[in-house]
Amino acid sequence: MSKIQVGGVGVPPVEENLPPVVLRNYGQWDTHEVVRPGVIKRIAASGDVCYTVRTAMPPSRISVASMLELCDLADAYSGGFFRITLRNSFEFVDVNPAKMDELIEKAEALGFPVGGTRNSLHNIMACPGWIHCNLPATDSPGIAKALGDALFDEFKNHRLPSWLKINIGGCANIEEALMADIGIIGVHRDIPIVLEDKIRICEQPTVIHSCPTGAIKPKGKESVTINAEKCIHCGACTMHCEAILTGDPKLDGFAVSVGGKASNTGSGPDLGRIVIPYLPNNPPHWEEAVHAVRQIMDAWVKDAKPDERIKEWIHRIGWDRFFRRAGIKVSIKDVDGFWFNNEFARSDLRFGW
Amino acid sequence: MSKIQVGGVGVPPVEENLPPVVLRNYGQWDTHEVVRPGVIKRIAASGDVCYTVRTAMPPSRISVASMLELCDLADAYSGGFFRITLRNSFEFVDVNPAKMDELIEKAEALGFPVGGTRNSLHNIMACPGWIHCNLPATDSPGIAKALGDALFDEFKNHRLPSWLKINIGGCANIEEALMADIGIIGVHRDIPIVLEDKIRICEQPTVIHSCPTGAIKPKGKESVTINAEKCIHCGACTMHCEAILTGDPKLDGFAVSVGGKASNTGSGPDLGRIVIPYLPNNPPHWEEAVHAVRQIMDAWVKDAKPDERIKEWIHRIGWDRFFRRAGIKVSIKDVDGFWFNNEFARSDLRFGW
Amino acid sequence: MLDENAEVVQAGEAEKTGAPAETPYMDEMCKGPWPSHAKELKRTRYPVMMYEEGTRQCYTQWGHGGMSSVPGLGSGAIARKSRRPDIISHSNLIRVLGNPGNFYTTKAFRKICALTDTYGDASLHVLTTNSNIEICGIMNDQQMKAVTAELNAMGYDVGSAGDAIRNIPDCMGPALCEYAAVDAPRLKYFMTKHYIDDIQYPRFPFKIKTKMAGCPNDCGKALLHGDIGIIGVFKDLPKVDDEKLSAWVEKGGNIERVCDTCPTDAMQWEGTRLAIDGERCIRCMYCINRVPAIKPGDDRGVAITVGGNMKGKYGPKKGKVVFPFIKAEAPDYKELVAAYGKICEVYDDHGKKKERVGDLMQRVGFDKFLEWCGVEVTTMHFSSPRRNTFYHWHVESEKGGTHE
Amino acid sequence: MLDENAEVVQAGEAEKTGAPAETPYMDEMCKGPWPSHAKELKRTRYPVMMYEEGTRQCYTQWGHGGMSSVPGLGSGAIARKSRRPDIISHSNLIRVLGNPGNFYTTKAFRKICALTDTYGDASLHVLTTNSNIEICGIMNDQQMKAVTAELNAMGYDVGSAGDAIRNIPDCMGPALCEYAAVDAPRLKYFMTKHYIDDIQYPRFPFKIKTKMAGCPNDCGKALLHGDIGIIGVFKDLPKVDDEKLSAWVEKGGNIERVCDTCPTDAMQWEGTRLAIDGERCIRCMYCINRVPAIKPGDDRGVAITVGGNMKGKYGPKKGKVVFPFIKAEAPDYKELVAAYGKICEVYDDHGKKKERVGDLMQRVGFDKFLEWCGVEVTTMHFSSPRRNTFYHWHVESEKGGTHE
Ligand code: SRM
Ligand code: SRM
Ligand code: SRM
Ligand code: SRM
Ligand code: SF4
Ligand code: SF4
Ligand code: SF4
Ligand code: SF4
Ligand code: SF4
Ligand code: SF4
Ligand code: SF4
Ligand code: SF4
Repeated sequence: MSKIQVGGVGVPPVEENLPPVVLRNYGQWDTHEVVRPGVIKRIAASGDVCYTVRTAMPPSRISVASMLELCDLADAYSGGFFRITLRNSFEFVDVNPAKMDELIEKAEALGFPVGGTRNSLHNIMACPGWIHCNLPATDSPGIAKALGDALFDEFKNHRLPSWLKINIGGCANIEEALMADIGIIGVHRDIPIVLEDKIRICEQPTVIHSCPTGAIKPKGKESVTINAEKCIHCGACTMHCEAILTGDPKLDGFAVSVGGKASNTGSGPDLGRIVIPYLPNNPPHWEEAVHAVRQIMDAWVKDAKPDERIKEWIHRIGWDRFFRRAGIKVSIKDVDGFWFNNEFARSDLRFGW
Repeated sequence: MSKIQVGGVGVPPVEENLPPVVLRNYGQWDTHEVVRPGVIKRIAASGDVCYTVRTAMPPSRISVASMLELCDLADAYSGGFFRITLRNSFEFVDVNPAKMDELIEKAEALGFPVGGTRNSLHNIMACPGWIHCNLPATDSPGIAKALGDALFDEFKNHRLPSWLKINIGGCANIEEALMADIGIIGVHRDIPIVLEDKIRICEQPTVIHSCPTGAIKPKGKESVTINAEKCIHCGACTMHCEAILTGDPKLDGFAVSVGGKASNTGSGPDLGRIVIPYLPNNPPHWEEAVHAVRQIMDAWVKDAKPDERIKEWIHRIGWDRFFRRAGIKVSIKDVDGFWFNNEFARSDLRFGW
Repeated sequence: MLDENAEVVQAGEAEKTGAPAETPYMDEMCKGPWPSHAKELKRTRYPVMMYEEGTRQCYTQWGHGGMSSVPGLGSGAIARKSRRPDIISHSNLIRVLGNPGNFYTTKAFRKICALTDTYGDASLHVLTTNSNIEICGIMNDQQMKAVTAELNAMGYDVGSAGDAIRNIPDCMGPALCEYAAVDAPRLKYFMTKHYIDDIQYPRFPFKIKTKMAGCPNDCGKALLHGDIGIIGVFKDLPKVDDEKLSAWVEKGGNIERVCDTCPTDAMQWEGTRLAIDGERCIRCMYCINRVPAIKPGDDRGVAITVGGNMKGKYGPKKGKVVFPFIKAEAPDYKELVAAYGKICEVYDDHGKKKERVGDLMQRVGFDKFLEWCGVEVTTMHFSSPRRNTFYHWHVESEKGGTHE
Repeated sequence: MLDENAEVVQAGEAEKTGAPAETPYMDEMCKGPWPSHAKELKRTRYPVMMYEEGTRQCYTQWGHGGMSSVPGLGSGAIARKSRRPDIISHSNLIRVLGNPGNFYTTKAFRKICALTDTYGDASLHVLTTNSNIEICGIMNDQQMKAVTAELNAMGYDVGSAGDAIRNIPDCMGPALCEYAAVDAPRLKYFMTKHYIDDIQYPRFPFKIKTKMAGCPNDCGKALLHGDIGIIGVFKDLPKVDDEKLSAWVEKGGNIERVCDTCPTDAMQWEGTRLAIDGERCIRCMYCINRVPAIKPGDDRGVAITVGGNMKGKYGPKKGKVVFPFIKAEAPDYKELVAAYGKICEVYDDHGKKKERVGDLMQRVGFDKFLEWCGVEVTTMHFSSPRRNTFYHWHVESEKGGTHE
């Protein structure tokens, strides 16, 4: 076995993984066209053309067996070249258009649906959740699967007003969700549990310091107590101390956010806002999650102008009407009560009764 | 001498101070018209009419002698009725239009110019400053007088794009300034001085607690020291302890803000923003203050759409262009570094190069 | 409490004692067309060398001050020491609560002038930013009491200093203004009577400034700088008189421009009829301000905002909507008093010493504050829902659960 | 460090020992058209009862975890304990730094698959949110080292865990995209090589996530959730090819709608010519995205944002512009490295343990942070100038002055 290199290898050069047409026209692409859902045709200044074909991917985990099947397809249809997009879609790069239908058919037969471009549901992002993490309040992969099934037609068609991106995080750590048009974020509602017999193994001052609200107080020299009044269920302590576990799972669940957007177009980038503070976990079909997403999506589809993302739609109609149209009940849990609450309270009387 | 009443008297009934036409048409006013700068004609549903005549007032203090002269005029021209507006203008209420010119002539002869309505400079608000307060970093009345003289024609004419309201505060306490189109706020730049021989008279813990940045630390049991690195020159300690004085007056001066607005129209209410962090005190003519206000006003007059207040103008053109057009230099002192700095940093790439 | 035998050195007197009483700075400020405070001061017994020296040194000559508690008197006295005993030892003032709508008669005001001349230095502060009149240059407690007694006799009162409910300024409201959605002057009268003890006897963690305005134009700037703001609002749509509107358009009224400028694009001029889209209009007052044929709607009440202040612990903050719509109905203003009282109570119970109510909200969280006020939250309470998932959940069993 | 002799109880194995290995929840999740993680897991040696039980109990069965320091190995190992020793004792994974632009060849990927099958449980995480590939189910340090050595041999590397500079994801950039204002994939290659030690050896107060995107469309969401975001920008105006544009309009392109939707109203279609008002345009990309005849300008560079993170101490925060425009020029990217290095240094010097850089900024003030970075402030640094007058003035004589 060869030795571990010190100093580090880094990553392979860019050129190593590009098909010839891409290398030849690097930086010279002129226009693109989404010829059908999942298939993008790119035209270079030279006249060269490059087709990519995008498929959805299973949330969080894929087997070596499936990856090898995808590799087989890539060898047959895209010269052995592919990429993984920033939303974890799989993309065959430089597909021969004559063999396009064949590729799509074969990919879908393997369980990899083609779609997720432009005004469709894009691939759903989800963290490992109950598959591999100790912190989740909900199961991101399970919800992703349930939503993907329920909204499958939207992935395969370009019939939404604009694109719809859904991200899911098992707890408040990742909140990738807040960057999506619709997001789902795991929410703990119990205070964490202190394992009295194990607490000695962690550094007490570090644990106490980790809490953003000062809810953790020392209990003697070796343990700690958690003040339920002060705890905001952020999970920082469970991350920093092995002897503190997330609390009662019966109180776990998830929140739903809307309106994240990264691009500088329109009203610019912003993080989403939480509009449903809590829904219960309900595997394996996650009816509540599916219902909530549909509720929001349907209101948007009905109401949006062409090309209008959820953020821009809400920006135009205002939150008063968003809640009414999406049929979501408002509660005190919509009110920010933490550090930045000054930004979110209403400081005008421009009411949309 | 009669006894002080316990339980309190409150204020006189509304009706006691209203001219008959106002009492008769209370709540029945239908429209109004600003017939000339300073003169508002109000028409009631009944057809009744009520003219008011508005004059500027000296900043902060007026002599009994002058007030009695104004009372004489009110007796002669408005049946003994007047009001003081929320910007401290003097208003004759229910003036006979036939005698309007005469009243205006006499008021102006006494030194009370008539104007300050609609698209003009309104009466200038100023706190007592060096006349009566121990905290000022600048002299609000002096600056108000200098600005009033310099912009006098704007008070007497309706030729600005919209109204122009200027408020002045001697220190950060009042910041009435932040609610005005253009504001001037006294700024201390030295750390406060601790009078070692007197410090015992105040409650040490209260003084320490008063500091928002924890800059004050105990020095023994009876005195305190101030950390220059931490002090933000807010003056809270000088307010709460008699033995702490504002620092070196040679470092005092004022900041200039723009864009305050209270009304819910247009883009809604907001506090102003500080665009010139410091200018030196320079009585009695305050050239720097006059220059700064002119700079901003001229850019606005040149650029604004009809009816567009300074806030709305900046809202439309953005801060990049505001600074360019007003010819104001940007510096690190424009960047918020205190509690709410998260609200003011730029979180997009929508640059107006 | 206050030095009763203070010596006053006037510019004039200094002259008598041989020292030159020149006031070159003030003389300069007496010139020019704008009303001059320097000229005014010179018409009084105010110790002008205090201001002249302040201006010359660019440094106030006045010393520590603030609310002074004169036994038997409410909170209306402000004491002020001097740093220049060679000019004057001190100079106090008294705050006279402003009249409803700030309407005055010369008859009453002449009386106030006379009191100022008798007991003060013949200078007045008309008006403070909180709509009080200040009678300045009073030198001792007895004079303060005398002024107060005489004011009381004429139906006026003093107050509005210290950690009390301060004077409650209002706009002229329906007395003169066609836009008023609430009768601000009558409300001011009621509130002052109702809360007079809290106005005169400071008992709160810090001051409470209550500001009022008759409509969302907010001439009182109540939302921006009221610890508590009370502002007239209407819930239904602006009322359009189409006939009057057509006449106005006929006479050259530019209705298209108004439609264009409506911030929510809610208006559509259909030639003879103006349609306002109820799903868009945010009752911002803009069209009402521009077009005489459009008036505030009929479903009227007040919004109550909390937490505006300019310095506090964290710097300038706007007020936040706590009660978006409640009725304000004479004679007892029951709903309003309940809401207002609740806010004061919450502040009293939870505020720390010298903590403004807006800072309390910032410290404990806006949600907590709303909860304490017993408010049912609506979209009217936020500019946007929250961004973080952190929340003080309090579910019954939230005590550290058990696991399978 | 890790338990090298762990026992693995598989669904299959449980069956062998007599216990029923039914997975009704996972079976349900194997149905339906969307790709199924349950189906995938079942094709591997992942201990499926861990997930099945998690789903049944609505509670993870996994225990504490996080970066594991394997002697001699960089920061790429994540250890994970189990709460169910009856199923499995633990299960670790290794993070493989993602390729520039996330382009792969089947040749290399087949190798990665083989490694996963040999040393792991035959399950992969493709791709993490930070664009790494995770090789999952590795049971001991030796296997970790073996995987790493083989990856190195093929030119790949591991890293991106712990308090290090994490993997630096990028978009496809000019490799496939017509909008790229910076060559993101080549920059990724350069940055990874240049900072490899900091990627592999954690030495910062907390993690540093650097995210890149080729243009202000920000497919990398770099501004929102990058501790440091590096985003291609252009300073001059969008370039319009009027001829091509006319042709596009001819073919039905709706240029009026694009002009209408421009957020600053900067565009005017004059029949044969498109005028863009340089005083209005904010380079938002909208028109470029919609009209093939409009391209990013030629004066290109990158903006660097700092402080985006999703939890931290204060909750979700967007990044803030620290360097609005700097050149990013091969081969040494001098300006960029200087700026990036400065940010890391400031963070390293001032950040507290487990404090993200965005929280540091919030704690010390954005102005202070800019000062430390040696940045000259422009309007590009704020969404609005500050509202409060409080400022840490440091004037020469600021030491407690003297008075006349
Ligand atoms: C492949 C990918 C980049 C990569 O290196 O992996 C990519 C590719 C393209 N993006 Fe993107 N974007 C990709 C993730 C993103 C993301 C990140 C995300 O979704 O998590 C964003 C920011 C998301 C956001 O704002 O919420 C993003 C914001 C954009 C925008 C701005 C859209 C807007 O709201 O204004 C454009 C421009 C447009 O489409 O008008 C754009 C445009 C494009 C174009 C048209 C660029 C081009 O010339 O090829 C590409 C095809 C878009 C499509 O899917 O129809 N791309 N793009 C990513 C595909 C993800 C996927 O699998 O679906
Ligand atoms: C795999 C991944 C989720 C995914 O499905 O993509 C992930 C997985 C974990 N994250 Fe993460 N994070 C991942 C992206 C993120 C992101 C999104 C991103 O990077 O764009 C965030 C939010 C952005 C941010 O950084 O703010 C994120 C914020 C966190 C945090 C919160 C840190 C904080 O500010 O307090 C933690 C907790 C910690 O580090 O203390 C965390 C911790 C963890 C741990 C290590 C929890 C643990 O120690 O048990 C998770 C390991 C799960 C496992 O064993 O499989 N993860 N984590 C991502 C790996 C990225 C990578 O390749 O390096
Ligand atoms: C008399 C006074 C109320 C009082 O009880 O004292 C008053 C009276 C009127 N205000 Fe006001 N406002 C008065 C202070 C204010 C203030 C407070 C201030 O200036 O400090 C504001 C909030 C300021 C702000 O937003 O910065 C104010 C915001 C308005 C508005 C909203 C303007 C806007 O920007 O949209 C209107 C409506 C309009 O004019 O279009 C308005 C309209 C009016 C009308 C037209 C109402 C009416 O029907 O009579 C009155 C005549 C305006 C004029 O001056 O031309 N009034 N008005 C105050 C006169 C102050 C003065 O001496 O100049
Ligand atoms: C007279 C007046 C200025 C004016 O020209 O109008 C004034 C004068 C003083 N203010 Fe004020 N404030 C006055 C309105 C304001 C306002 C504006 C307003 O009410 O609309 C503010 C800002 C709004 C707010 O409350 O936030 C204001 C915020 C302060 C503060 C800051 C309080 C804080 O939040 O920390 C102080 C300091 C304190 O009270 O500790 C202060 C303290 C003072 C003192 C008492 C300073 C002192 O103790 O030496 C000043 C007395 C000066 C004097 O002797 O003549 N004054 N003060 C106003 C009297 C109002 C009244 O009738 O009650
Ligand atoms: S988001 Fe939470 S549950 Fe999901 S992987 Fe990260 S730490 Fe685990
Ligand atoms: S979950 Fe968060 S708020 Fe609660 S005790 Fe732990 S660290 Fe503190
Ligand atoms: S603003 Fe400052 S200087 Fe002016 S009166 Fe108030 S405390 Fe005094
Ligand atoms: S001026 Fe303000 S910041 Fe400075 S020491 Fe006094 S209270 Fe603290
Ligand atoms: S606040 Fe409204 S009601 Fe009161 S004076 Fe102003 S416009 Fe009239
Ligand atoms: S009140 Fe304001 S939002 Fe409503 S129609 Fe009139 S201008 Fe438009
Ligand atoms: S960020 Fe810009 S350059 Fe990169 S893929 Fe997206 S659109 Fe293209
Ligand atoms: S880049 Fe954006 S702001 Fe500039 S012209 Fe195009 S659409 Fe308008």
